[in-house]
Amino acid sequence: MPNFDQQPPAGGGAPTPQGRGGAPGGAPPAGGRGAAPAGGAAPQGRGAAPPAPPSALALKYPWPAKPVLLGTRVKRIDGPDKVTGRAKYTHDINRPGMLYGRIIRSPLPHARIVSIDLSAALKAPGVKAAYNVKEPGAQVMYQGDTVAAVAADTEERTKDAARLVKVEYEALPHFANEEQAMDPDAPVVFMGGNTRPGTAQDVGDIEAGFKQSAHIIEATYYTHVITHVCLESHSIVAEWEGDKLTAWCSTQGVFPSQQGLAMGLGIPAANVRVITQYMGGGFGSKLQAGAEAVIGAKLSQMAKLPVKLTLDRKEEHLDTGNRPSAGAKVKAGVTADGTLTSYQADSWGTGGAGQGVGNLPIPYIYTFPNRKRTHKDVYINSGTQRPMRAPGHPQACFLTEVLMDELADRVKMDPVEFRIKNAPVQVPSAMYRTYLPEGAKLFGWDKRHATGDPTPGPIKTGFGVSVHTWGGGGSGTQAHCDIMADGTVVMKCGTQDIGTGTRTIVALVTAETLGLPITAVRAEIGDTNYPRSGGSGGSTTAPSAMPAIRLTAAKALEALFVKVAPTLGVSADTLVATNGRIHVKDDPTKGVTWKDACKTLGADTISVDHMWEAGLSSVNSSGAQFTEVAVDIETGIVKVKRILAIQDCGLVVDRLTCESQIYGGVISSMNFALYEDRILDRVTGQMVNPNMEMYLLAGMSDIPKIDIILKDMPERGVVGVGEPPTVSLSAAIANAVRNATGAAIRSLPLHPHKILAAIEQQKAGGTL
Amino acid sequence: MKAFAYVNPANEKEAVAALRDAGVAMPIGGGQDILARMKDYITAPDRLVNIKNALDATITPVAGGLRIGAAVKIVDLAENAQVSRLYPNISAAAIEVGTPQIRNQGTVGGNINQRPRCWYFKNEEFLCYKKGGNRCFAPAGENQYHAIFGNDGPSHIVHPSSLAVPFLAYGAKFRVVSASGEREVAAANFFTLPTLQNVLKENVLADDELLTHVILPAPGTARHGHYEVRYKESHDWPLAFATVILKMSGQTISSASVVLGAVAPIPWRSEEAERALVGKTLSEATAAAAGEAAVRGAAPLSRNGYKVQVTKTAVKRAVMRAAGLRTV
Amino acid sequence: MASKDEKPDKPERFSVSRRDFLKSAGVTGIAAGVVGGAAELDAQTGAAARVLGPGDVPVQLTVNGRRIDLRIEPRVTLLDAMRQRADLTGNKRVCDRGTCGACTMIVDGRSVYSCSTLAIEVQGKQVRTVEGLVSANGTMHPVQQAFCDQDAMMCGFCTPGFVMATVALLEKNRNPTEAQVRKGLDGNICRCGTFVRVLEAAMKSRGVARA
Amino acid sequence: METEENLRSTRIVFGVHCLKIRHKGMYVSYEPDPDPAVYNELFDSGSYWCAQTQTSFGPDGQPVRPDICQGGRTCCAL
Repeated sequence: MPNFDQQPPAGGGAPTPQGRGGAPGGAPPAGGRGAAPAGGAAPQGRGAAPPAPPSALALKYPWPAKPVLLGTRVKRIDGPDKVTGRAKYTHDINRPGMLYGRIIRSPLPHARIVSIDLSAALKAPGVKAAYNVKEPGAQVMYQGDTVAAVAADTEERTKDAARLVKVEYEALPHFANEEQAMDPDAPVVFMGGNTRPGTAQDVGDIEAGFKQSAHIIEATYYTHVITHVCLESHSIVAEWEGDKLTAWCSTQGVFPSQQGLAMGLGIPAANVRVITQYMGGGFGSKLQAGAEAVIGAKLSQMAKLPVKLTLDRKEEHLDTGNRPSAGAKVKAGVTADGTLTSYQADSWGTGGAGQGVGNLPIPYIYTFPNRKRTHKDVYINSGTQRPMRAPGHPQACFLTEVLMDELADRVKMDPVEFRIKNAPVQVPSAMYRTYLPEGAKLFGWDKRHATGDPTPGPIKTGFGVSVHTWGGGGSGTQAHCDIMADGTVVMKCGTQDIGTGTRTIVALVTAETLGLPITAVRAEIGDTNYPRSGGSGGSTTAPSAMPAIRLTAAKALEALFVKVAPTLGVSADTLVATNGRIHVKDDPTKGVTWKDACKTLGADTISVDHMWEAGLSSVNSSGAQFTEVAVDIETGIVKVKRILAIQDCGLVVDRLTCESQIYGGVISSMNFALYEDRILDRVTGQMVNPNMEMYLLAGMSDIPKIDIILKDMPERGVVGVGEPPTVSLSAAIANAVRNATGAAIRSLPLHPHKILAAIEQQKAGGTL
Repeated sequence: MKAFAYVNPANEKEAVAALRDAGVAMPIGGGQDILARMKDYITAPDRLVNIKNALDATITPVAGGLRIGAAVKIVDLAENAQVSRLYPNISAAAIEVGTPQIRNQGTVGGNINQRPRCWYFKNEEFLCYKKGGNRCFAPAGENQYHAIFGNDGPSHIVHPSSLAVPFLAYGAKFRVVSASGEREVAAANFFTLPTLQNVLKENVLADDELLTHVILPAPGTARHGHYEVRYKESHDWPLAFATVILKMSGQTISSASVVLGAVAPIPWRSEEAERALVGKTLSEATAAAAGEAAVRGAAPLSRNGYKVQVTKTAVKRAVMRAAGLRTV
Repeated sequence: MASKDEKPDKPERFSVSRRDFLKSAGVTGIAAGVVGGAAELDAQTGAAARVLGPGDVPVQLTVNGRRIDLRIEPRVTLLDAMRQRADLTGNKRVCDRGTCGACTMIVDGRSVYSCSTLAIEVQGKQVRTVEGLVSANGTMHPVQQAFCDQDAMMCGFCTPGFVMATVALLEKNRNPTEAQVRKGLDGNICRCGTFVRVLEAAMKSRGVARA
Repeated sequence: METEENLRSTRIVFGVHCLKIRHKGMYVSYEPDPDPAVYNELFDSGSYWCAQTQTSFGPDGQPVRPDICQGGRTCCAL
């Protein structure tokens, strides 16, 4: 697990054949990193470690050339448990004597706590524990900041008791938006200042580039804040036995949560067991244990009874993270023949109280030889951001891809052609020069009209396109495989299934490797008692876990071969496992069934451990998304009519669940573009839509036709795909709206008021 | 949700009696609005009186019109053949209410009497006029979904009921009962623009009164058009909508009823639009003129100016639908 | 801190006394003390309906054809009664305000948001939860099978609600059009984005045998 | 070592930053990229939290970020 920079990299790197071509934010293979530190000096700390040589096992067990299960459409093995309600999520765990916990939170965006009075709550019926999370004198920095906590025997009584906690606040100045925080006259609310410069870049000579430019666009682009809205709210069921804690957590990482609980409670990590068998939605906010988990565990410790603490929907919106805003005032140039010249941007963004937007890889993807950039993180009094599905990329993609369409118009080039001309070098992880023309053909891009639908009537249609990249490599995961004398196979790995199908692909790869049907394998995951794995974030789960599973299964199989070989009178290295049998490689008749093979174990069990090795996974993926929209210019309503998503992710493990992730990413991007919006009252700083009624999300009638072209690149090994497909559709939609209406669309979400205003502005003189 | 006592009366008499309580007693119909408010501590009754078993849940023909019980489920209203034959705009509004689950639970009476959807009203932190406070947060705040008509204040909510709008347009009367008797109130007189005196409510219903029936007069021969502009097609509240009923004399519009929804603190009758229609023949130009007329008196807040355009379009398209013209 | 063009609120001591908020809903009288358990209304009202609660009262439900006896407060929702008192945790609580559909159950043949239904109000009605769709011999309902076949789920948290909404839709209309299926499932939200496959599963389930 | 670059960079450097600062990159299993710019870009979501408080504020109530979690605060563990 990579940690501090001075630690040597674990496992070493196995460069993919094309190197790091598709790294976000710049032009591969050399230079052009979007946010490389200024000055070009080699950053200190981590050095490039030589890649560890693959082991003999890894050399012997690459991904099979003719797989039986890999890349096919294998049904989710836990599907029946999910559709019948048998699957037990953290919310569903009910323990004997269990209490319900609740957090008392600040209604104000910034205040000093004058006093907290728990006495009435402690006397309320059923209450077993209550404590101050913050002490009087401390500040609350955002609406929803934690103040106190209480636990009682029923949820209704817990809520009653929570309302009996009397807290007196002294209101302090607050910022509800970036504009207020950036006001030079604003009081200092945050330590270190209300804003802070971020990574800058200065490459080439932008002035020279602008001089070469035939056209220059100067404009401001902006994306808004959205929240994660995990359907299963952040939650814990905590149960102590002496000084040992068992915690069922709705988490994307059982091990990160184990560490978080241990450090948050001040107890040895070895005393904490975290279990996550089923998890109801995680988009980055559940990579940390979170204060809510620590509070639940503390209440349980105090009450000496199990405690379930599940946040309600309002708490979810207020205090379990968000995707930061991002804006950029941009000046960009292009030559008459459509070559990008210079890109200058002053960007900003807020991740809430004391947190910025993080790295914003602009300009995204494309090669501007001259770039100059400043960035300002802005702090406002809202809940703090947590990583959300491809952090920085949806924002950076929008800020860049909308500009690209505007530049293409200036030089009267088709947006697809313009993108191809300025796309980075074609490598397996940056396939834009292939995907763009292929997608254009499939989508019927030739039917696209020039900017502004010339047809009469209020409904204007338009086409849009956008491209994206993401990392998604892996490392480090460990696994354990047992093969028992009765033929049972158990694969254990401490990874977790956040809905992407991890449990299924753990079983699938094990079965593939052992030549068994998937039903013959039991996959056990989601428990810190199993071998170590990372959190499910950064699209790293499959590329981390699948090599570990493959090699652990192979190691177990080799051990079985050793047992079986003497009974067949052959040497172990001649054996293979296919179709439920173990047999001599070139003579399928000379062998035994799996069950008979396992009988040779007698009283023994094969029990092996192994871990991820380089060579079976790689990093970086690319994709392109096309969309057609209809815009009602009399109401400003945008309807997405159809979408085409082209996506690669290296070796496809399970085509069915892989496609589901791509559908999901696309829909999530559509929500970002059209519907979602965390709205803070500009005066009070309090959120006005902390529910699922006014925080809008698409429903079935809003979902267009979506086609997926999934590129299988088995030679690259496994690459994660959870995040990339969620990056670019929002920009493509904005481009399509612009193509339909002829009006400049430079910020999200595409609310009717914005569309109508853009059309008005365009009519009044235009921005093109 | 605060703990409450529960009463399940079997008839109107028991129901109105049960509403008289030393504490705060409130009726619960389908519960889709009140339970959410209670969970958010916007409303905290000491007693809930279930009126689903006490009130009429049938749709009955009377005098060429219909008498609709307040306990009729919205789904049953939406799917009722008599309603769709006589009052197509009511069917059109009903099928767009909420979601299948909400229509299966929600009642006609509950829809008419639901509380504002305003996000300031619905969040406990904002102690606004409607919660007994002394300010409306909308003018200086996030008012993109607030009123563009009837904006004299003190409150700038839009009335949340989808059904109230066509009920008003069709000249409905509401039958109301209390322990002391019963009365009929025309829909046109039922809803109240906010004043400092009445701002805690949206209509004339007293706390111990129950709305029991919607009585619709015979519709006569008319053309009907209803148009909702929604941001999302799935579950969402309209940005604005219009219901139009036109009586024809040959090719000429002899009388018009135009009522707008989601634009004012009450279902908003547009006499301007009606005047623009009467005496005209049906055409897209007439429809557009009605749309323009409808918004002439609009007084939008800082961030809902776009609703003027949206409302104009809703009126135009509702008229076009009534005329049998393609709307888009 | 308000922006320049708007007058900021004066910083003030903000005491979170909830009482203020409660005196606000257009209601008569002031909050009464705890009302006793089941009792007759007094004679002056002339009516006879019993007052139940606010404390625990007996509530008898029929869920998936089985009788469940509970002692709960009137304020307990059907969803919470099932999840917290009957260990029927298949249907989920997500928005808890009648919007997302994860709690969808079928009551007397119609889909309802069980988070927005009081348990005390479904006495005498037939309640079906997602657990009740599986037949006695363990066979899944065809809609459940279709969801598995089409991978109409990811994290699975919305899935029981979608399954119930689909079953209710198809029991009402055996052969809906795609547009009817869409409208019929508009009361449910999936955050992972499985809509495309839920639609496929629902369309594939048309005309299937009913539970 | 407090170079300007360290202050501006989002990288966390042992000996400079508090040992309790956390970010996403620390908790995902990712093959460390030999190029720190790439590595940090991929996982600099800009979201930092304190391992002790499990929030984006330290035990002293101040924000958690590389530029201010480097000693001088009572809660810093270098």
